[in-house]
Amino acid sequence: ACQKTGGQATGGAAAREIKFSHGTGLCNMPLFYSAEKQLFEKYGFKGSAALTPLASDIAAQLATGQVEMSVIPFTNAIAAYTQGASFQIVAGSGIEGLILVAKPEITSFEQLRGKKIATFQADTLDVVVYDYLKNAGMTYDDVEMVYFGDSTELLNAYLSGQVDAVSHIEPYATKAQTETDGNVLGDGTDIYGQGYPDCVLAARNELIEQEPDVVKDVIRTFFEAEYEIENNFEEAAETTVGKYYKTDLESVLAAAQAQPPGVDIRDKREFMYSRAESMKELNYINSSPDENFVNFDLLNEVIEESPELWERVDVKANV
Amino acid sequence: MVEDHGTNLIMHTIICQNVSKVWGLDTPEEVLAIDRVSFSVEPGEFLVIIGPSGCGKSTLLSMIAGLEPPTAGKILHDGEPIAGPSPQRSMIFQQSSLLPWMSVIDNVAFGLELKGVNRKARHQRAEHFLKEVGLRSFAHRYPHQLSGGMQQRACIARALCLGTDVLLMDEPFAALDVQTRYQMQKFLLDIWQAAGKTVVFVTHHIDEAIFLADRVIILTARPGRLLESVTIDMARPRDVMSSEFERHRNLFVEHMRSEVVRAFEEQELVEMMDTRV
Amino acid sequence: MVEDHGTNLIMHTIICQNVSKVWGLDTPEEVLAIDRVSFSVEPGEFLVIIGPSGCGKSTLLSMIAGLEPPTAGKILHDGEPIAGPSPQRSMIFQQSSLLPWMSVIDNVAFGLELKGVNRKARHQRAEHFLKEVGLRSFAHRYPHQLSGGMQQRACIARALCLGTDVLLMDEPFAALDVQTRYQMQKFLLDIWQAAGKTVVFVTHHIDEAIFLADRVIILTARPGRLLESVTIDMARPRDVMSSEFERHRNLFVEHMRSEVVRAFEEQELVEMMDTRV
Amino acid sequence: MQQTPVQESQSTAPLQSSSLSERKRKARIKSLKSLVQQVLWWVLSLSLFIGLWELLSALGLLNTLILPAPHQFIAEIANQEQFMSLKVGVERTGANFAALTAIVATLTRVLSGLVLGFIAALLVGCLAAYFKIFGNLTLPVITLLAPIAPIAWIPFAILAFGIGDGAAIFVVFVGIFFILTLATVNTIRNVDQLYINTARVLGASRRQVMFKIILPAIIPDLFVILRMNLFAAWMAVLAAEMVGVNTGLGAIIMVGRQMFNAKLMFLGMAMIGVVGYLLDAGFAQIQKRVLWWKTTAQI
Amino acid sequence: MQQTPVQESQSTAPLQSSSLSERKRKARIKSLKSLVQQVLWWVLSLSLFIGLWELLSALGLLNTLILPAPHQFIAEIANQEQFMSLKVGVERTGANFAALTAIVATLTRVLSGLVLGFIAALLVGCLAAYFKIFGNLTLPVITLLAPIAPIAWIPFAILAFGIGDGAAIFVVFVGIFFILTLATVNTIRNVDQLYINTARVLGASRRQVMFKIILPAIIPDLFVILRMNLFAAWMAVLAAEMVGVNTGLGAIIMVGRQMFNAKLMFLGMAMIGVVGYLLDAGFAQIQKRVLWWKTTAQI
Ligand SMILES: Nc1ncnc2c1ncn2[C@@H]1O[C@H](COP(=O)(O)OP(=O)(O)OP(=O)(O)O)[C@@H](O)[C@H]1O
Ligand SMILES: Nc1ncnc2c1ncn2[C@@H]1O[C@H](COP(=O)(O)OP(=O)(O)OP(=O)(O)O)[C@@H](O)[C@H]1O
Ligand SMILES: [Mg+2]
Ligand SMILES: [Mg+2]
Repeated sequence: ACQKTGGQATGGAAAREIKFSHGTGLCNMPLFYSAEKQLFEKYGFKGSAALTPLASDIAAQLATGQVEMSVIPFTNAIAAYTQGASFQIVAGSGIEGLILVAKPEITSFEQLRGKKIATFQADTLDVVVYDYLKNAGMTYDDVEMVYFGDSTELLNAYLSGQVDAVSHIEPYATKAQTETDGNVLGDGTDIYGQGYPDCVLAARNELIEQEPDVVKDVIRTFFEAEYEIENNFEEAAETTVGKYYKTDLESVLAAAQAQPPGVDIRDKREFMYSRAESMKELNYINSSPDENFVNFDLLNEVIEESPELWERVDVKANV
Repeated sequence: MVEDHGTNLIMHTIICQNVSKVWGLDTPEEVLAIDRVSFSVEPGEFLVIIGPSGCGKSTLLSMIAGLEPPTAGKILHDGEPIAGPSPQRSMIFQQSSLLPWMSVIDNVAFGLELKGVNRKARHQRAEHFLKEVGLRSFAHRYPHQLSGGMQQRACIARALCLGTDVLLMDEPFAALDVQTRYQMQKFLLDIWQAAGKTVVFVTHHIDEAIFLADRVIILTARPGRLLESVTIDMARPRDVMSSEFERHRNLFVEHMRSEVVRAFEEQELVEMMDTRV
Repeated sequence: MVEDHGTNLIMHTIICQNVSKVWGLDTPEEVLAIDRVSFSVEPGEFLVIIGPSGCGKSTLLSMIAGLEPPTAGKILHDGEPIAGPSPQRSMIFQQSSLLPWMSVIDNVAFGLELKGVNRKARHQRAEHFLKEVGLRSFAHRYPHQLSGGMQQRACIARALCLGTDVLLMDEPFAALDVQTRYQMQKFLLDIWQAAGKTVVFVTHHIDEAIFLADRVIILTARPGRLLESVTIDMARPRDVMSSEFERHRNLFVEHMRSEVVRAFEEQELVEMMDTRV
Repeated sequence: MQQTPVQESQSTAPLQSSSLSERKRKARIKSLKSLVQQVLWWVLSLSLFIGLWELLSALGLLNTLILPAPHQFIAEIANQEQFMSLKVGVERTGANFAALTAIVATLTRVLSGLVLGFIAALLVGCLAAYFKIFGNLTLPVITLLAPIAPIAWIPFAILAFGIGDGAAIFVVFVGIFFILTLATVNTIRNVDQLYINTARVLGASRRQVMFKIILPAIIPDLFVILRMNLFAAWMAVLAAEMVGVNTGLGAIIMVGRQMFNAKLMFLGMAMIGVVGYLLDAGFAQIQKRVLWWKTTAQI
Repeated sequence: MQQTPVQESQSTAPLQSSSLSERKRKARIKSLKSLVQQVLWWVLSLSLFIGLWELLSALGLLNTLILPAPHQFIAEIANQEQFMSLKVGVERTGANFAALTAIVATLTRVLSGLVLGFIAALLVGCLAAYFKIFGNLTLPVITLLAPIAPIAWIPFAILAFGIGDGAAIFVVFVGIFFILTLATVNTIRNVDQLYINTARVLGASRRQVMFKIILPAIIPDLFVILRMNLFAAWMAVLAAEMVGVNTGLGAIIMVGRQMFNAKLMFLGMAMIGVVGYLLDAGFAQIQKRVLWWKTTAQI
């Protein structure tokens, strides 16, 4: 009898479920799209998304085992990792799209001196501001950083004039720029180069060790999603708007252009490590992440095993 | 028993004419506390009002003080109807009514402060009366640092300091222990004899009444009516052990006992009906 | 005055031998409350302990109850040294000590409940004693719904219900008004005569002592020492107006007066030194 | 304070106390009158307040983006499709709230935390008072932990219990537990010696004194302290809902803020006010019942 | 409770009360002894607690990611370079906090709000009690607004006052003002009639009664109520700092959370505990002084 019920319990379960924690930006698009289009099912499991309001909670949920995988800004991943959370970055999710918008009268970083800049704390959006300021010979002592917890809130703070500049993602950055007739001071590509990563895919160590195939299947799904998104923006936007993006279709369409998906970021490993240095300077972390932080072995395996998936996407690492 | 009023007004300081008081008029808790009481107080007289607990003694006194208007009847002071409190009639309450946040001297001078007398002048006068009541060295203490007896002495000093002619005293020594009470009674008589004040003194202690009074008015159990008015013509200081004192005591005990029994029976009845005490 | 002890132990219920009590030993507030007091109580006796306020009457009684150990000396009950409270000696306090969260009948039966007697049996017994003290119809009321006198009657019923031989009463009627107090005194005598209990009764009212006692022990002002032991051999019920009563009263007044004056002078002195009252 | 002239004919006649039924009738009329008056003042006061607010809005003197007029934020109910629907246990979707769901979620959290905290504190407090060594060992730590505001526990709670009821309940628990444990020990110390002596004289053992005297004697006082801390618990849950636990009443105003929707914010505030008031009133009722044996004067 | 056997020779000798100086010496020794004992228990209790915590961590039974051991989060001070530097008025940069700056920022907000709220409430409350019509018109509205938890005002405050001190102070103000106004009116109603009668008998006018009797009589009680609400104010500011005003003690634990840095979080909690405790102790001291004329028993 025992065996029978036991058998029912495992055998009866239709599919293994993987829970993801994630943010709200467009860099999560591959996950959202996969979940909506049920792309995971092709590989025999189910993906479910657990919306988390704060970027820090994405890491918290991953670190405490409430979820097995996350789509997370790589900076938050660094912060959690250096605290000792046991997970690794296994692939990319979205690239580029960190945009700094300032009021019309502010046209250069130099003019930000003494001004209020709003963004999410410890996010890629935060680090990019720091790197820009550093580039201009300034530090955080020269400006006043104001941190918010939510995209809309962040946008509203800028629109209502509470802050002078905002470091934001699309579609909010565009909205900020057009509504205030403001200036885009930078979009990251000028200091980071093309194709710099934003959100990345992270998995718990146990999962990587015990069920590497599941992780690989997720990466495969992401590649498929990337391909479909790249080839049909509108379809992707229509699928995900409303449920995941609290804005209109137009904005999502515009934003998707600025923030394309990118799963293969094998050449951005060093880039991420050097951002950790900036974070150290900001005292967000005390130690650099070790070698194991980024683990593209599974990504490499996927590309080797299923080259057809890799071949057809636009964004590829040049290794 | 009811005296003849309106004739020689000049002779009387305070006149109560058919005074009645109903508490909580038009509520279910309506209580007739004082029922058509008439008497008068002569200048310089030491009048004691005695009666069983709850008979309306405090009610009567606060009407004389002007704190409460009578429901019916009329109270005159020096020929004028009483329309409110006046510094002419000072009241001393059962509990000490010193203001706890003021030093003793400021308390004693408080009546003058209300009149706008400047600080120096009023402190000078207050000090005089503090000396009078034997509290000079306590002038800059605070009420909670004084014993119960001292507090009541300070209250008396406050009344004297204002230059009041009439002292209304509502069981001022009831909260004191036996020995302190005895000292205070002697003290009060000294003050009264020296200053020539008019005193209306409420108590329910028979011995206290006989020891102090020129005249004692006995009220019935609730509603308070005038039962008897007795003049005590013993020489002072009075000896509690003397047979004259004894005679008076027995008379009062007799009067009070009947009233007490009446009050008690009434109370028992009330208790049976309404068990909230 | 000090009686001869240790001879016929069987005769005496309670024996105090050179009992002393110091409060707050080894603190700056050290107080010698009772100083070498010796006396004994015979079975069925109504003993009253009288003394000026603060002389240590309550202290003495709570030592007999076993609530406090004496600092020196020895207290025996039926020949056994008292090592703690026992249901053999019930105490009735100045304030009502009914437990406010229990109904009157549960309060009266509380001693039995502590013994583990079942609900039905104890309620039956409690009802009997409630009837005895005239509170049968109040059995299911709560203490706050009773008057002060009724509460004290319930306390007495509780002591009786436990089948206690000795009732220790610490000014049980002091908080009551004159009329209720008188009723309660008569009531207590009835109970005592009917049940043949031993009573040790503390008071500072002379009349109360004379009205109740077989024998009165007078304590001095603090520290309490044995001043006098007086047997009252008047027939009961005693007439407060009688000359015999009068004679006793005068004797006690004389004794008390000197003690009161001593206590008062001491207190005055303390007040001058230490103004916290 | 006015002295009516004495009419001789009246004053000598006995001042008849009116009959009981007559008296009751008069009393009823009087209390009815004062009730009506009371109600009128309330209506007047409220209309004045709302009227002024609406007027200032209409005159453009108030920025309705920040301070919407009452009719505006009450109309917001209509925009929140499901707002008034009788859904319980349904989590919000996006910025859509079901009011009832939010209220039930918040109240469940507050009450669970309070009940757990009360029981735990009572237990630990009694043990600490009964077993002196246990008390000596635990009370210093509890004393040190007590002043940490429950709100400060929120981030830890979210880390430890994840986002959801667990974290919110924990925050309330922790906010009430330390304070109430200390209060228990303190209240036990202050139990009227008279009660204890009474029981001892009647032959109670130490255990009997604990269970039959001390426990019933302290419960009402502890309940009063619990009620005093109700407000802190309520605030802690709202804060938790604002900061991480993204359902419940706290989340409504936070979404209002995030959406820059002052109307939703004010709607949420109004709901918080009403529910908070009812919660307190409910506790006051319970307290009255727990304290039935104390007269109101004593409370 | 033990009965020592009576020694005849001793019991008949007068039980001499020892001399005053001797007595004082003994008392000093006794109180010193009990103090040492007290301290020992505290040390023991704390070491036990911390020891247990460290032990469980060392054994790997605690997830130190969530619940870092004490030595770990105290060591976090070293990682926060400027943490212990004596900087006041310097805002934080990135995740760098100067502890003193944070404490000063938070305390300033709490105290400013309290002072403003107290004064305003006293004013409005007295006016409402003195001018009946004014009271009738304002009190119902205040009664309705009072139960809105101060925390619920945070989003509005941030909208209206921007991010910064203004919003935090407003939240404290609003949290204290309504409650204290109602308390003022209520306390005035409960002023001992004896004091008022005393003043009236001594010839005081209505105004004199207000200023010379009622005002001095209510201040201490109001202060007690203020102190009772101190905790709510403290929580409200912390919440505001967590939610939007991103400096101060509340922000520290929030950054700890965002950085997934439980050590910083616990460090912040410890600071909140200590500062909260000192704040309350400070108020208790002031209260004692305000209440000098009430004996401790009355308080
Ligand atoms: N302010 C009041 N409002 C309503 N009823 C009152 C008020 N003051 C007194 N009473 C009632 O009037 C009656 C007489 O009370 P009062 O205090 O005058 O008696 P008393 O003779 O002074 O009693 P005691 O000896 O106890 O002081 C009592 O029944 C009392 O309940
Ligand atoms: N628990 C206690 N701790 C310290 N001192 C006490 C204690 N109980 C009584 N005393 C002191 O012992 C002395 C005697 O007090 P006790 O209460 O026995 O007197 P009493 O005769 O009963 O007085 P009263 O007539 O006022 O009831 C007093 O000085 C009192 O302050
Ligand atoms: Mg009276
Ligand atoms: Mg006593």
